[in-house]
Amino acid sequence: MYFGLSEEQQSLEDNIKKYLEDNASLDSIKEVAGGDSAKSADIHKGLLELGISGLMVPEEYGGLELDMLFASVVSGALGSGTAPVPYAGAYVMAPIALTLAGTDTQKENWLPKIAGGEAVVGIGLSEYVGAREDAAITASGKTISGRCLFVIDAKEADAYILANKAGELYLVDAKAKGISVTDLVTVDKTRPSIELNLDNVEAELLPGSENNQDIINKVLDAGRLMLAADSIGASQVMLDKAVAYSLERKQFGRVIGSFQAVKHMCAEMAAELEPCHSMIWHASHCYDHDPSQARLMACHTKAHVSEVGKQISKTATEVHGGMGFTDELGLHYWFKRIGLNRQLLGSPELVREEAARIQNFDQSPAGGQSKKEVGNPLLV
Amino acid sequence: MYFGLSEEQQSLEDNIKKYLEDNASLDSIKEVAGGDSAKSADIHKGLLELGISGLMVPEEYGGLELDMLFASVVSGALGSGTAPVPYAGAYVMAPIALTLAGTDTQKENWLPKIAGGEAVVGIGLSEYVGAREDAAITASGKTISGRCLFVIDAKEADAYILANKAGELYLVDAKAKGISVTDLVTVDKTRPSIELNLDNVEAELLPGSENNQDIINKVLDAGRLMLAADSIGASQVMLDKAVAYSLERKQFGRVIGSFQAVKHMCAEMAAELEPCHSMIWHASHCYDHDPSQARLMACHTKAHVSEVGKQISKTATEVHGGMGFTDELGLHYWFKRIGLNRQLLGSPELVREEAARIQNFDQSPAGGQSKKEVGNPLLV
Amino acid sequence: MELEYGPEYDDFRAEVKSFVKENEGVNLIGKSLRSSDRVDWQQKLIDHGYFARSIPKEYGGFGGDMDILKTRIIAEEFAKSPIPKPLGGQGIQMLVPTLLELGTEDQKQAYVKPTLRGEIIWCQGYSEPNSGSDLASLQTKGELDGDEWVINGQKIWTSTAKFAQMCFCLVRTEPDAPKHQGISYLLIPMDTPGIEIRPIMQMTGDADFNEVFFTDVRIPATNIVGERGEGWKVANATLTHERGSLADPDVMMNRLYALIDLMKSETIDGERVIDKPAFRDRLLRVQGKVLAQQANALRLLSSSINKGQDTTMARFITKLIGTELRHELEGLAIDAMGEMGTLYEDSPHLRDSGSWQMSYMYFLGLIIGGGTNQIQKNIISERALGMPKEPKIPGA
Amino acid sequence: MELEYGPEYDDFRAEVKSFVKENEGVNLIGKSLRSSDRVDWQQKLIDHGYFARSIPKEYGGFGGDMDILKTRIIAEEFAKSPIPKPLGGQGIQMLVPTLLELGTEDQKQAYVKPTLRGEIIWCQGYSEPNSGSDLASLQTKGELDGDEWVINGQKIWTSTAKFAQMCFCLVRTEPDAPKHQGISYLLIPMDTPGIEIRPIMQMTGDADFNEVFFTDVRIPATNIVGERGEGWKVANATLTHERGSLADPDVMMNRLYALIDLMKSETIDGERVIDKPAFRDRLLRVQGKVLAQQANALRLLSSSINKGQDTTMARFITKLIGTELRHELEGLAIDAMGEMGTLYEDSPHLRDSGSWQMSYMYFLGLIIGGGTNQIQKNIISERALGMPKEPKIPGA
Repeated sequence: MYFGLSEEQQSLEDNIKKYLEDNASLDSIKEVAGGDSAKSADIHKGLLELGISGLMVPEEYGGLELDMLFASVVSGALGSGTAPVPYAGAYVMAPIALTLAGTDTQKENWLPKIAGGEAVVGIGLSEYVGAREDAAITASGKTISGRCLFVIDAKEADAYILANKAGELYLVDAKAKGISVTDLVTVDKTRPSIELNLDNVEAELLPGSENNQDIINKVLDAGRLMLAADSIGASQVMLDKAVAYSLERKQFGRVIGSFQAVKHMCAEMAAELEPCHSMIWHASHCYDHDPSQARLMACHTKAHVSEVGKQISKTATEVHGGMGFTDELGLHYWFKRIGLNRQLLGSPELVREEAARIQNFDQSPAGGQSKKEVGNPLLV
Repeated sequence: MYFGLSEEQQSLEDNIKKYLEDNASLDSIKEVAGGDSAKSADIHKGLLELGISGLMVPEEYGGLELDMLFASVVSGALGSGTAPVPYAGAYVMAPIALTLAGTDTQKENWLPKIAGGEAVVGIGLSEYVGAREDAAITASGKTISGRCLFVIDAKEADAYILANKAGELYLVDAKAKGISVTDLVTVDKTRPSIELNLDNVEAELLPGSENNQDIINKVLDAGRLMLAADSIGASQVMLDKAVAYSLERKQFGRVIGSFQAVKHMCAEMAAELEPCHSMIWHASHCYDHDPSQARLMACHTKAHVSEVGKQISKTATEVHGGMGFTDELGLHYWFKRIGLNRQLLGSPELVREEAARIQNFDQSPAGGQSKKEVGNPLLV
Repeated sequence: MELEYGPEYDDFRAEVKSFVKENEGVNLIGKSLRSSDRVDWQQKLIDHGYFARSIPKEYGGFGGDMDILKTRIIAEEFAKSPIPKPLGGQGIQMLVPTLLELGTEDQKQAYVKPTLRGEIIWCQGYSEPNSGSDLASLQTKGELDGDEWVINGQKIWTSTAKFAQMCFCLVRTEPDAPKHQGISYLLIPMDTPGIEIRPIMQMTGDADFNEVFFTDVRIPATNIVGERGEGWKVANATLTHERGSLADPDVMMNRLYALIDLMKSETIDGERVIDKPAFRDRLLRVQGKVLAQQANALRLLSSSINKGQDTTMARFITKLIGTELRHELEGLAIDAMGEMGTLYEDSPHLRDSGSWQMSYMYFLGLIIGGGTNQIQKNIISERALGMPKEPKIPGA
Repeated sequence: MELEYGPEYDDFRAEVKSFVKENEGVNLIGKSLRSSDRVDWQQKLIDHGYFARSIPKEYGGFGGDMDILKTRIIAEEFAKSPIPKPLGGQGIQMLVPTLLELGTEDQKQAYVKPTLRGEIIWCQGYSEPNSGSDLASLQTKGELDGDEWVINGQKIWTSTAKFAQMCFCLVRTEPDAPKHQGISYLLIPMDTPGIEIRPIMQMTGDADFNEVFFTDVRIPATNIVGERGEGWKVANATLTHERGSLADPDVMMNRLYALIDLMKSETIDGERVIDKPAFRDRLLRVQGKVLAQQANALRLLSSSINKGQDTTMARFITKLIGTELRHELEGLAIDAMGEMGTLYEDSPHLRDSGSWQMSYMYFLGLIIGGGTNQIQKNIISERALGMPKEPKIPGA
């Protein structure tokens, strides 16, 4: 029995963090946020060399065919460094969707390119998760029409995989006729969001997803795990920065980290955050190895981490005092990244409701799925 | 414009607090909790002399006909002293029910006795608020049958006023045939709870309540205000005791109240509690003088105070360390009183849902009842 | 308990209402600060007693009695209309009361009237990079050289520095005195050579604050309020003012109404967010807190009219509770919008001009600014609950 | 990541299962403590290696290797059955490991085996009325008089004092030494003249703890573990043990299942509480926290098997998070029951034997006990985050 990261996973995490420290400094992130797309392309290129695009692609299509824990580890490292690159959609959800539901041709067309870092495939599940503004797509023959909001990793993508309300997945070439792309400006300047409007655009169904919500749910679970991992990575950095700042900053003749109020703020953050690391590992493990728990764990991890992340991004900013509010220190890049992750693929209330449905709370009678405690509840 | 207690209200509060300090010491409360009913009868008698039974009774029936703020002030003082006496039901809700919905005969029979401290009338609204265990009463001709849980102030009462699901109120003589009384043992030993089982018991409808939920709602609002006031009084005492204890108790060579952690725990309690005093005053004022806000304020005050009280009863106990957990210090009498108040006449989630219905959130469109902000939201 | 203001005030309200109605065409958008249109408008408000009401005529005020209810009526009626509001800002809220209490006759003559008329805009030079919570440790130095102060050092969080003509500033003039007794309160013209202003870009994307650098800045020796070394006392009168003003319950209530509207119009799969009970319960929790705050504010209002009401605690908690609650409220709005709640700046589909995200961040700033909420808790525990101050640490 | 225990453990589990099945008729309810039936059962568990597994045979243990997974399997399988569980308590969890590490050969011979067999029950004499969070300030005095310690003073929060034969006790024996260096760890027979026990009635209505008064209590000089003045170090090894044991995630998970069941069976106006979304959302929030705790516990389990996993933080937070979460969970159950949730003791309509109210209060006690959660936050910040200790105050 071993619960934790393998050496390979640990070293992949370390490599990506090291790469980002060296190549995606705060100054670089500020440049990207200011619109320097060459800078983000550079960072993206370096990360591709570290292999981030091939993790989820089967070996027969040139990928590494690793398990979800690898993907989470990478996402956490990217979150730590507020990496301005596509990942959750393009390199995790999209290859999973293609692998699980695509035809051989679809796989051959796209998976090797994804693994090789030659194609970015954006993914749009918002309508399935919970449609805002009545955004919806409808299929008619070989085309689809409608609107998709918050398509993930879709800026400058080569293709999109888009879901309708029933959870069926359509593959659309980004150069197809009838597509218009609108930038959505969010608080998070490290990952662009876009909206697609589609007018009779040629589209291929991923046939495995037809009348089968298991596929989209698997894609969704993976995406939620990635967002959660990203927030955990970002939250850990915010906590670390808060502690470090509190040990430097002096007021009243002492470092502020010697004040019990500040110490307890940091201790509370740590106490909330530490189990999240184990939780994402466990949830990622269940994704591959425990189907009975996989969906429940993915939902709960996304929701729980979102709540913890919200609290930490607030508290860590407070520990920094006025400096936490400035662009100079740049703490807000992590704050906003955690803020966007919270809302993508379902805000906590929605995801918890899904966790309730997964457990059939609405149907099963008392005692149905749970075991009664034996003995004295005070025996701890 | 004057927002606050009048001199009369302030002096009534002071008198009751003084009386309880002198006559309902912690030792007395322990005796009552241990079953000494003579002790509680003594305390009750003294409070009757201070006039607690006649506040809500119209002058023509021998009462003082005061407004709700007086009643809240008294309830707060009783909560401060964990007074082991009937009040919210017997001396506030019951006379209001009789006054608003009773016949002249019913009023003549009961109101003078209530005002004179000669009769205690218990009140049972649980089914109307939210039936547990399917407890319900049904009327048939001149009798009612069924079960009422948590009838307030009903232990040793002379009569009961009981509501059915429709909110109709029935007056039942406690000596009537077919009634069986069962003690419910709760955590709060200062106020007994009972269950009534009724088998074709002779009952009089309070006719004003027939097909008219305004009456029961008015009674319910009053009851909720009393419970909230009681919890505010008890919470204030818990906070005061925590501060006092922290200034006495030494650890690490200093009073624990000099540690920032303890200071901030107390400051947080104070910051949550202080507005509750104003809130209960405002809600009580609205009860009499602003019908458009009365129900909303009563619901919100009950729910909000319940949440604040829960937090304070926990935190104040923590400040007391191990001693907070003992019977010797007796802090738990306040803790448990706040705990019972929280659940009576609707736990917070239920009462908030009622506040939502009062505001027609389920029907009205956006902009319907609310005013849009003018100008910059950051102008503070 | 009497929540009506009474007939005198009903008349006054009617008068204000009619003024507002008569002037609803006035529009100063686009007019530059200190322009004659703005100054004229400001003077008109003073003439009617709708601004600077209790400030003596000789210093440019209306010369009426202090009347909080009238002040409140004016604020309420002006808030209902798009007409230009009376000027605010640190000069009016902090400097003017300070000068009236502690300034020399010359200072009052020189500064109060033009400040009220909007001809002089002030900024505040208190915080320094190394003196935030521990403001009294400030190090910007002032040395008397003949009949001039020579000022060197750096201030931070100076909000209107870019527009201001003057700065009221705390400067260490007695380096050998204990830290609270070595500070003087100086008035510095912002066009004095040696002043450099650098805006601070902040998390909201705006730059509402600045750093201000002083290098051999020379000002007349007479530009001091109070005595040398008494600046801490002088400043403290006005700090009290600032803390009270950070959490207006009317604004909070309006914001709550806007949130309710938002939750009625925002939908998920066509269902209104307000119809989702988990969201609705969060809304109702917030509403309960807002109502509690509103009642607390009524009590404070009452105590400023009626003598003898003890509102020490009620006053000390407003900044802590008000900023936390507002941050919570704005955060709920973002959750209610979900992904759409992350939109910002000039994005398509942006709700309410992005004010929810903006305020969510800005109020985190206010939780920190104006005495962090940790400092507020110290103050509440020490000054309102009577708990001991942090013990002195040797060498600190 | 490998969550399976492997085939060796599958075999072991099968063996334990069959033992449990064979013995499911054993029932010790009503048998007195230290009765031969209980001692025999305890010995049987030791003989099978289901208890005292890694304690050497010479001291009465099973003499096997330390194997956390087997320990866990035993606990899991025993938990599923009503058969009597292995003994717990402070003697077994704290005193035995201490003696094995730091006791003399005579002490090990005298105490370990009978303690494991349940023939000696211990109580812990650490806290004093004036020494709670600041345990090292304890004042119970021990003076050497010839070949005896003479003990005077008072202990508090001594949980099993009424049944115990022995007390392991911290006593100040070197009054002139610095406070951490003046303490010795003594073993006191509870039948020594001069010991008085007074139960402490607590908020739950039970009296799980006692005060113990020592008046000229004389014990042999050899009843000391470690050297004079080293008692603080001796005790600290076992304090670490205690903190880890306060929050078993399996118990938490079972309690969550019980809460889910409760919310499915409890109704309001005939509607199940779990079908009310505001309650359900609270349940799901708690479930998320429990799952996070469970994962944290898996990590700790793993680190006790696999060398080199750094779990400093994961370990330090368990008491803080575990007790707060459990208190929250129990409180939600009470709200779910509403008025019925206030029922207690032997009331009609009582749910689950009143365990929700009982645990709600008891876990508030645990938030306070075993190092208050404020002390836990100090520890987390200082030992896991590397933040400074509270500065020394002069005279303190």
